[in-house]
Parts: sequence; structure tokens; C-alpha cells
Amino acid sequence: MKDIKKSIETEKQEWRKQQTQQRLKTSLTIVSPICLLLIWQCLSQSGLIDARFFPPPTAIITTFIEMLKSGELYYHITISLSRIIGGFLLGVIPGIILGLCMGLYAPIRHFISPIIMALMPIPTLALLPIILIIFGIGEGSKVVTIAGSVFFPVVINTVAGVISIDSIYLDVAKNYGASRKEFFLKIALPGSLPVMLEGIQMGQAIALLTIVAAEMMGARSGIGYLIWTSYSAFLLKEMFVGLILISFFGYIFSLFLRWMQRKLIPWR
Amino acid sequence: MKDIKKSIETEKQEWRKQQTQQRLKTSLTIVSPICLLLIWQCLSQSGLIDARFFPPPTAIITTFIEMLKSGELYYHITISLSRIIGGFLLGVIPGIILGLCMGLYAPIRHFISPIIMALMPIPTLALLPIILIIFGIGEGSKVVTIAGSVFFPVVINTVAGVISIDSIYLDVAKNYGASRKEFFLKIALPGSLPVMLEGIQMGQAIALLTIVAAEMMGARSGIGYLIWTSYSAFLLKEMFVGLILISFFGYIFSLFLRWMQRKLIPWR
Amino acid sequence: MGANPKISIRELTKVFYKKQNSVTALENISLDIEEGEFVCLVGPSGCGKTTLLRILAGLENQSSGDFKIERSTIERPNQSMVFQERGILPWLTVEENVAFGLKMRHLPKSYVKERTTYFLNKVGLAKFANMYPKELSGGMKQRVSIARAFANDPEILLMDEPFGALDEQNRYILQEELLSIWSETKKTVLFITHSIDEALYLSDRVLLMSAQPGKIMEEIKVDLPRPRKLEDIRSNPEMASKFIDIWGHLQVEVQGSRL
Amino acid sequence: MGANPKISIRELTKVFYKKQNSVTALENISLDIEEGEFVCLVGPSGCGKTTLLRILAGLENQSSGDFKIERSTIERPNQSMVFQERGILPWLTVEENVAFGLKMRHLPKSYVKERTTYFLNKVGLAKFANMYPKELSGGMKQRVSIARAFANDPEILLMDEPFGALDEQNRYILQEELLSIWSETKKTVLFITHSIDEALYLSDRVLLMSAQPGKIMEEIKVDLPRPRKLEDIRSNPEMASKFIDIWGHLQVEVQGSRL
Amino acid sequence: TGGETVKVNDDVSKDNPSGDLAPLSKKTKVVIAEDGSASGAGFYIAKEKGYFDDYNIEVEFATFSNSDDMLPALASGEVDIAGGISSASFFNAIAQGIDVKIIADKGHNVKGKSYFTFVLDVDKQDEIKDYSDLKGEKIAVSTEHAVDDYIFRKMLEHAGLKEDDVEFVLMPDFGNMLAAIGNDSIAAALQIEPLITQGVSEGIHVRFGDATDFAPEAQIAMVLGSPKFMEEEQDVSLRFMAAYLKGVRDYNDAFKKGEGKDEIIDIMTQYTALKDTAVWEEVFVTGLDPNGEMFVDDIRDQYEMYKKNGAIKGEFNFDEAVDTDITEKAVKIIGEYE
Ligand SMILES: Nc1ncnc2c1ncn2[C@@H]1O[C@H](COP(=O)(O)OP(=O)(O)OP(=O)(O)O)[C@@H](O)[C@H]1O
Ligand SMILES: Nc1ncnc2c1ncn2[C@@H]1O[C@H](COP(=O)(O)OP(=O)(O)OP(=O)(O)O)[C@@H](O)[C@H]1O
Ligand SMILES: [Mg+2]
Ligand SMILES: [Mg+2]
Repeated sequence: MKDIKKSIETEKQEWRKQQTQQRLKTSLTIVSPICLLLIWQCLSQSGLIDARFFPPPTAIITTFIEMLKSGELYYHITISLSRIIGGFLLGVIPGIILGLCMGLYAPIRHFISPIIMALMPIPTLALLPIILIIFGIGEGSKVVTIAGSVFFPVVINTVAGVISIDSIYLDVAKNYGASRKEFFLKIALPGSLPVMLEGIQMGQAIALLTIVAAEMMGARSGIGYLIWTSYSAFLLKEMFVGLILISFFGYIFSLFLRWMQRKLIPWR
Repeated sequence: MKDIKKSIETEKQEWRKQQTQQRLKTSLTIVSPICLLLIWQCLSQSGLIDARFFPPPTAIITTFIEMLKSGELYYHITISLSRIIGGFLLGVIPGIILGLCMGLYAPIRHFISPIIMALMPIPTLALLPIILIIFGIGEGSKVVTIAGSVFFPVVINTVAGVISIDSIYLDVAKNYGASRKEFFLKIALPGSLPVMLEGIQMGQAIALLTIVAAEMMGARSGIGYLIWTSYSAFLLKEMFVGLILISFFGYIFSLFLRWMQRKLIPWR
Repeated sequence: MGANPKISIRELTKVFYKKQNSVTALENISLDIEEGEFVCLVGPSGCGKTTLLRILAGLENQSSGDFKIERSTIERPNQSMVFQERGILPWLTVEENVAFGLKMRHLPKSYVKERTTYFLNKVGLAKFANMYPKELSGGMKQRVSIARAFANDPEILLMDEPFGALDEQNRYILQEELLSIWSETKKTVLFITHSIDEALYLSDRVLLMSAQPGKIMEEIKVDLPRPRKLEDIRSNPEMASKFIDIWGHLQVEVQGSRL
Repeated sequence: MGANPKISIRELTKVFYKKQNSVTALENISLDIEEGEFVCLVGPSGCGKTTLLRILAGLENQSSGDFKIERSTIERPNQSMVFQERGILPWLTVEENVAFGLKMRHLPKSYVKERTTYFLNKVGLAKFANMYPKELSGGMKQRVSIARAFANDPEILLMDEPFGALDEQNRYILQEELLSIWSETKKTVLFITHSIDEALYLSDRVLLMSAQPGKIMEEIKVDLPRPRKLEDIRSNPEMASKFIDIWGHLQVEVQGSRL
Repeated sequence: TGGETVKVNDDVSKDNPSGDLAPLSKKTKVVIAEDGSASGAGFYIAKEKGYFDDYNIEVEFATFSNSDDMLPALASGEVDIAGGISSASFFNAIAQGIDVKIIADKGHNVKGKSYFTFVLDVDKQDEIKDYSDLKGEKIAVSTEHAVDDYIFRKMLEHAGLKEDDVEFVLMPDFGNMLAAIGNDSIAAALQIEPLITQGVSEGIHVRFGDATDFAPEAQIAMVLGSPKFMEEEQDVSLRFMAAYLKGVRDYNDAFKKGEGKDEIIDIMTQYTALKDTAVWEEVFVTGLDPNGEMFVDDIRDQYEMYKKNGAIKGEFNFDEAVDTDITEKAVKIIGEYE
């Protein structure tokens, strides 16, 4: 028995050591951005990189705080967020519906997929004029621009998700007499969810990447607008504030989606 | 025995019927783009959609052939292709190397991933000035723009690929005394390859999406250039020719990558 | 009773045809199974056992021949299948999995709840009702699968190597549980296995199949009284000789079908 | 010989510690295995069999105690492990998998080629040398795994339920093959299994382990002459009583460790 | 020359809130496409000073990254008014049947104080003294076959250089030109205010001569009207133009005469990305003609050049593209500016 106690003690020490190491490693996650900022600050102040194009982080933060205080930032953020979320939903929901239909019905899949494949590589930037003609210059066109870029990864992954459902589950559904609707709700939807969610995650990343392009048409506000107008006027500090916001929202969204994922697929 | 023959005959009929159906379904793949083009043609000619913005496909094809004959198209295509391929390689190779390092060494992973996550959501369009400052206006900046957007999905998927390697393979390597280098070449690289290739496929799609943005900096040639200058000059037929080329190359590249995938991971 | 078997299969043949290539999976299977009988099907890998079960389950069509499952007066499904470990739906909780068949039949909620709880208790999983399959061990997953099939109260039960992936000890525990539920409900069961011990322990009758094309070669009645104990079978010299008999038969078939 | 066993384990203890929670997987294991002996380790699930093997294989560290593997004069690796089905590398061909250990030791190419071919022939996979594992059946995969371990020519062989996922008939074929290679090379083997029949058929000695914490409870010598046939074991009443003995022992342990 | 089929309510009365034309009976919305540049001053001032309100016109601004994107919006009637540069795109659009009209001045260079002119890398000021010294250098221009290109060629002509004596670098974003000069990728650029002033104060570039040296009467930007707005809604377009011109006149008062400059600069900081009032004191502001008059002959020259360079596809009558009737009428009503 003494021996076991000694063993437990040994393993406890070992475990503690590993914990400490682990904590050190995860602390690197916070260290690295700080490092980057510090290097940037030094380089920028010492003139090794051109401070006119890369203003030091401290200057950017000052601008950030000023913009925050004046309420300007709040205004841009709320508008962009509503566009991103609107566009995201407008891309994700039809994407899922079409993807499920394509996944479940081979003729639809064969009919639609060449169109999807042909349209997917077309750059958003090149689609702007077409979107403008069809949807006008209002909020519609911005939301549709984002939706359009979100749509493709969601459709493709939903189809992949449906196709990847293990055929044994289809047998189970058939054997236990599931109706068409039940099959859809109990098998196809949950079965394709994990892969579908990966598509949605990709869609989220793309929605953010598209916001600048979307807000280049007829916008008067928004983070994308802030970025390109600031840049057009060579107000680089303001531009960097915009970039930092985008980066920040990318982080928040990915956290949110990971949380969603845990909620939606608790069985994983 | 007669019975068996009859059964075989029955199944043969059944199989033939299914083959025909299958063939019908796959033929939809060719039918659908033709349908789309026909509808477009009709709508455009009948004036239901604005032919000034959506010239009928026949007109686009005529322009296409003219541009092909004049050798203009050939010129744009070769230049863009070399940029896309260059940028793609410049993004993929460091992406794989960094991804493998991050996947294998937790401290590196913890240190680098926040930076990757912070940079990823920043739109290419907003990065153009920064790229321009660092890489000038030559071919470099175009290639780097494409490389930059290809880089992220490749890194992320490579890391995911390494992490997803079944721990039993690590045990096998250890048990049979694999050295560090052998572990890298025989386990980490092939083990992460399938997921890595998915990242590369995404990278390819993004490379095409980025060509317009890349060729907005000091370019005088290329498909992206063709698209945006045609649009700027309101030569929409020429713009559509550019879009069709992008779409076509998207198709070719994805075929190529699927072929690569079969060659590189024959064990799947 | 003998005149009206629960399952009657007549000259069932199944051919798989693909690109000029035909595989005769089942050839002229004729078979009667009585109401309440527990029949095990044993045969070398690829002899068509699964194919036969899938045809009975309506998941595949025969090429020729017929089969008939006698219906009782009560409103109940024809058959339910117990699949291998992967056969429970990972996105449903244990309880939802067990209730799956009943829900598909749109039975009243209270009834579904009652039967589900009953069978969860029977297989000893009441405590795990709200867990997802990933949290269960292999044996627990098979319990869910069995509870689901019995809860559905079908005319007959079809089981395709349900315990194939379990270790010997857990396998025995599940076999015991299966027999206990079976003896209570007196369902007709057609059970596939590779394990001769399992077949001898569980069944009233063992059907031996030949390698491709699958035919029924021999029929071995197991008239050991129930409830049985494994020890009885192991120490019973008659059972030992039955084992060696089946074993020898399978060895020939397996060796014959090996490359 | 008796004075210098091939493997000697002294008071080996393994504790897993996680967040204030400690699990004693192995407690005071002391054990000697002679050169050329075939020893089977049988015990309920979770009793620490895998843990013991992993410690011997150097994949895990013991908490206290020692073990020693006697080295012969020839330059050869200490031990090689035969993993379960998933243990062969899917991205290497059959041949590359078998050559894996030899290549890691940077032996001359011609030697690697020769030994690989020899063992591929031994397990009857010469025809499949250039195939990838996905094209193989479960039994063929295990043949690859066994060939790989033997080709590596280690001091001892460690096998963790290598046939657990196979059906009874294929299992027997592989057991036969394993015994045939073993009798030729006379390697020392430590073999984990859940199947009492397997243990009795293969080993010189069966070690019974208790449920958590894992201790060695009993040791059963199997002195049946070799080469053995399964029929001999089945028809031998002494073996039947050994089976029931082990079975009873495991039943107690398994039931005790169930919730 | 425009169709006079529509009956226009153009009675003038001093009692109206505007002091001239009567307000519209119904509040009417006019959407103006802008690219956030300073040359939209007339619109911003007229809105802030209530000149549009006086006519019961409600204006809404839509910002685009460049004037080419505005054409589809203008053609489809999404916007009524756009501020655009003269470009082949514009003429091509007209040739395709998009009936957009050039109606008034929205930007020309003021002699010696060009807001759209060449800048030179600070490091190169000693090397390059004269236009002809640009030989062999890289020069960034923001568009091909547009006014930028036109001014660039005028400069070459003036310097006695041939087209391939210098390297034309196409760079659609003016901001990118700063970056490109900053890292010495290019020597000079055809840059626009307020980036010129900012670049100068940041020490990136210096002004290089003045565009009026070789193109004194270049029409850089114009007010464009959608066909529907110009033909069918003349009641509105006339009032819109009157209000716009009032705004332009306040702008001229401020920057030429110094009257009410603070207020105007305040308005400008609201509508453009340049928020620093001090910088506004320094910039060379856009020339905006108080009577809306344009250098029509120069526009024709530009058109001829695009055509010569093969950038114009299709045929059309140049004179139909320019329609100054409404502007002239508005000037008549509000009086000539002195
Ligand atoms: N869908 C199919 N298409 C073509 N051939 C098939 C198909 N399903 C089964 N077969 C073939 O039919 C034969 C019988 O297969 P089946 O799965 O019924 O065997 P089994 O007895 O269940 O084998 P095991 O014991 O390995 O499960 C095999 O030769 C198999 O290759
Ligand atoms: N890495 C680990 N961390 C914590 N506990 C572990 C770890 N590995 C094993 N254990 C625990 O140690 C005990 C023994 O595990 P082990 O895998 O050795 O059992 P086993 O006898 O091989 O079981 P089985 O027959 O199911 O393979 C179990 O209770 C297990 O939960
Ligand atoms: Mg089967
Ligand atoms: Mg184990």
C-alpha cells in the first residue's frame, strides 16, 4: 500500500509538471500577438518600417479610442454587423435547403452542380456590377453580395454532408418505416449537420472577407466603407482600426460558431 | 439451374434499366448549363433582361472567338495562369511547411495560430496597399496577393491534418524506432495529406477568386485585368468573356487537383 | 402450427449483376421457421447470410422465389432488424434511439414513453437514457439496438451478427439478456453469427450455409432445455460433438472459399 | 534458464493521475516469462492488460517497479508490437508495411527485401505485396501486422488482441498461422486476448488478471502437446474444465466491475 | 436640343422659400451617386444649407468606390444623379443605348492650383526638374481611356515625349499610388486632392508642376443625369440644378473670396474622409464653375482620343451626350454669378 501511495505521488508530480508546461504553452497564445505588436511598435518608431504606412500600434489604439468615444465606430459596427449577419443568413439558409435537395435527389444534384461549379470561381469583385443592376444600391445589394459568397461553400458542404451519411442509417430509417418527411428531419438533416457546419464556418470567414467589397457600392457606413474610404483618403490609422475590427469580429464569430457547433451536434 | 439463369436475366434487365437511368441523370450535367444559356439568350433577346448589361451568349461567344483569333486572349491567359500557378505554389509550399511544424510542435502551434487567426479575416482588397508597399508593383505583388489568400486555408488544414492523425500510428512509429526525420516523412506527411489536400483545393478556389484583385495593381494584362478594365470601359461582352474564362479554369483546376489527389493518396 | 409457419421462404434466389459479372449470393433457399422459434444462421464469410436477412427486411429484392411472414391479428410491424454496433443513430440519445421505431409509427406519446422506459429498464440502461451513443461502450450500444427492436414489437426479429464486435465476456452477458427478453416475449428470431458457441447457446435450430452460392447445407437441432447456462454446453459432450461437427463443416467451406 | 528469464517484471505499478483523480491500472505486477514461452494474458475489460503491454513496449512509463528484457547477442530490437487491425499504416503498401521496422533500422536494402518477401510468403500475402491496406480484408490486415512484427526479429513479441475484430473461422486460421511461424522462430510472446479458447489453444501459460486494480490472480499451465488442433481442445474434458474454471473466474470479475 | 415635350413649372416668385422657383408640391427624393471626393462639394453644401429643402427635394447620397460602378446604377434609374469622370466607359455606355447625359461641371483644375495633377517622389526632386526628365520613369495613372489617360498624354505631348518613353503603370486606386511612391516602385503619379496635400505633408511626394501647364482647360469631372430624371422629371431636375448651383456658388464664395469658409470646411469634413480642418486650408480645391459651365470642346477632344485609341465600341452622336439645357435654364432663374 505504501508503494501505491508513492506511485500516486510520483504520477501527481508528473501531472503537475505537465500542467505547468501546458499552461506555459497556452500562454504563448497571448504572448504572440503582444510580441507582434511590440515588434511592430519598435520597427515603426525606429523608422525601420515606414511609419507613414504602418503607424505604430499605440497611434492606432489612440485613434481607435477616439473613434469609439465619438460614437463613429459604434455606428459603423452596428451597420456592418447587421449586413454581415443578414447576408450570412441569406446565404446559409437557401444554401442548406438547396444542398439538402441536391444531396437527397440525384437528378437535382446532377442538374444544379455544374451551374454551381461554373459560378463559384467567379470573383465577387466581378459580380458587383451585376448585383448592382439586379438589386439596386440599397441594403439589398450589400446583403446579397455577402450572401452570394457564403452560399457556395454551404451548398457544397451540405451536399457532401448528405452524401457522406453512412448507408446503414438509411437502412435503419427504412427498416423502421420512416416516412419521407421523417427521413429528412431525423436522418438527412442531423446526419449532414457536421459537414454542413464546416461549410457554414467557411461561409462565415468568407462573409467577413467580402464586407469591404460589399460596402464599395453605394454605402455610407460600415467597417468595409470605413476601410476603403480611409484608405482612399490616406488615413491609414483609421484604416488599421477597420482592419483590427474585422479581425476581432472574425475571432468573435468563430467562437460563436464553435459554440453553436457544440450545441447543435452534442453527439460528437 | 434454369432458375438461376432466369434470375440472372432478371437482374441483368434491372441493371440495364438502372444504367439507363444513371446515364440520363449524368446527362443532366450537360443539359443544365445549356438550359441556362438558352434561357439567358431568350431573355436577353426578348428584352426581359437588359441586353446592355447581359449581352446574349451568342454575342459573348462571337466576342470570345474574335479575341481568340486576335491572340489577345492567349496573351491574357498565359500571363494570368503563370501568376495563378506561381502564387498558388508560393502560398501552398510555405503553408504546408508551417502547417506541419505547427501540427508537430505544440509550442509553435500555440505561438503562431493566434497570428494566423487574426490575419485570416482581413480582406485581400484591404491588404493590397500593404502588399504594394512591401513588394512593389511588379509581378511580385500579384503573385504574393494570390499566395497570401491561398496560404491560410492550406496552413489551417495542414495543422488539422497532422492533429487528426490517429495516435495508433504514432505508437507504431515509436515502437518500430522511427527517427525524427522518418517520423516526419513516413507518418506526419502522408497522415496529414488527405486533409491537407482539401485545404489545397480550397486554396485553388481562392486563388482564382483573387486574380481580379491581384491584377488591379499595376497590371496591364491577365484575365483579371481583362475583366476589370473591360468593365471600367463598359465593354461588358469582353468582361463576360473574362468571367467565362475564370469559370473554365476553375473547372480545369479542380479536375487537375482531383487527379492529383488520386495520385497522391492512392491508399484512400 | 406446423402447417402455418411464421416465416416461409420458397426457392429464394438472389443474383447480383454488375457489368457482365454475376454473383449468385443465394441459390434456391427454402426454409420454414415456426412461431416463437430462435433460429441461428451460420456460414462462411460472404455466403449470403446478410443478403438473406436484408431480403426478409425489405432492404433488398430477391431475384426469384418468394417469402412470407405470417401476420398476427394485432397492428404491429412486420419485422425489425438489429444491426451491428454502427446501427444506432449517433445523433439521437439512448432514449430517442429506443423510441425510434415507435415514433415512426406515430403511436401516442404516453405509450411510446411507457414502452421505451420498460425496455430501457430491461436492458439496464435507464440511467443512460439521456446520453448520446458516443458515451456508451460497445456492449451498451448493442443493448440500445436490441431494446429498439423489441420495443417496436415486430412479428419477427432479424439480427445480423449483433455481438460480432464484442469481447467474449460482454458477449455472453448480452446473450443472456437477449435470451431473457426473448423468453418473455416469445418472438420469432432469425439470428446470424459466426460463433458456433453463440449459435449453440442461443438457438433452437442452427442452419448451416455453404460458401458461394449460399445454400442451406444442414440443419442442427439444439434440444438443450432452457434456461441454459454456458457451462452446461461446455461440459456437455453431445454439444462438444455438435460443435466439432459444425466446425468441421465450416472449415471445409472456409478453406474451399479461400484463395 | 529458469534463473535468467527472458522477461522479468518486478513489482510494477502504474497509476494514472488526472485532476485529483487517480486510477490504479496495475498494482504490484511481478512476473517472469521464459525464453521461447507463449504467454496469454486474460482479464476483464479495463483491468490494465493494454497498459502492461504498452509499458513493456516503451510507449508508457511505469509509476514504480522495474522490468527487464534479456538481450541476446545478436543485434536486434528489444520488442515489437502487433497492434489491432488499425495498426497497419494505410498509406504504405502491404510490402512497405512489412518492411517498415527493417527500414527504420536502416538495414541493407537487399536484406530488407529478402526478409520481407520471406514473411510475405509465410503469411500468404505475396500476391498482394503492392496493394494498399484498404483493399484487404480484416484477416489479411492482421497477417500484415504479424509479418511486420516477425520480420523485425525482436527479442520478444507483444500482441494486444490482434484477432479481436475477426470472425471465429478467420480467427482460427490466423491462430494456426501464428503458431506455425512461432514454432519456427521460437520467439517469446506475450499475447492479450479476451477469448479463453484462444488462450487455451495458443499458450503455454495463461495469466488471469483481476479487475481494477489489475493484479495477476492465477496462473494456468496449458500442457497440451504441440502442434495442437482445436478439436483436441474441444473434445478434451480437462480443457473443458480449465475453460469453465477461467470462465467462472472472469464472470466474477466482470460482474463485479459492472455498474 | 432636349425634348421639350414635358410641361415644366418654372414660374418664379420672390415669396417662395427659395426666393425663386416654387417648391415641389410633393416631397421628391433624388439619389446622388458619389465617390466621397471633394468635387461633390456642391451637393453637400446645397443639402446642408437647405437649398434642396427649399424646393421640397430630399437628397440621398450613395457612395461608390469609383465612377464606373455608378453607370449601371444610373442606367437602371437606381440613382438620378452621378458625379463621374469623363471616360471611354461613359461613351461606350451611351453607345450601348444607356442614355446618360452630361449636364454640368463637377471639377476642373484652377490655373496654378490644380487639384488633379502630377506628383513626384520626394527622392527624385533633384533628378527630375522638368516634364521631359520623366523619360524612362514609371508613372502611375488611375485609368486607361479616361481623363487621367488624357491628361497623361497631354503631358507627354507637352514634354515632347513619346508614349514608350515612359512606363505607364495602371493603378486604379489613388491610395495605392502613395504606397507605390513610398516604396520607390514608381517615380511619379497623376494624383488627386486631398491625397496630394497629405502626401506632401507626410513627405512622400511633392507637386510636380501643375496640370494647367499643359491642359489648362481639361474637363475632369461632370455631373451626369439619368435619362428618366432629365427627360421626365424636369420639374425636379430644374430645381435640383438650381439648388446645386447655389451650393457651388457658396463653395466659390468660400474658397475664392473667403466668405463663410469655416462653415463650408465644416460641411466638407462631414462628407468626405478628410476630417482635419487644418488640412482643408491647404488643399488645392476642385474648381467648380458657379454657372455649371463645362469645357465641352475638351470633352469632345477626350472623346476623339478614346476613339482614336480604339477604346470606343459602337457609334453615336457626341452632341446627344451633352445636355446643358436644364443647367442654362437654372442659371437664368437664379441669375449669373459674379
Ligand atoms: N450490393 C451488392 N452488390 C454486389 N454484390 C454483393 C452486394 N451485396 C453482397 N454482395 C455479394 O454477395 C455475397 C454475399 O454477401 P453477404 O454480405 O450476404 O455475405 P455474408 O454471409 O453476410 O458475409 P459476412 O459473414 O462476411 O457478413 C458476397 O459475395 C458479396 O460480395
Ligand atoms: N492514458 C490514460 N489515462 C488515464 N487512464 C487510463 C489511460 N489508459 C488507460 N487508462 C485506464 O487504465 C485502466 C486500464 O486500461 P487498459 O486499456 O490497460 O485496460 P485493458 O485491460 O486493456 O482493457 P480492454 O480489455 O478493454 O482493452 C482503465 O481503467 C483505463 O480507464
Ligand atoms: Mg454479413
Ligand atoms: Mg486493451
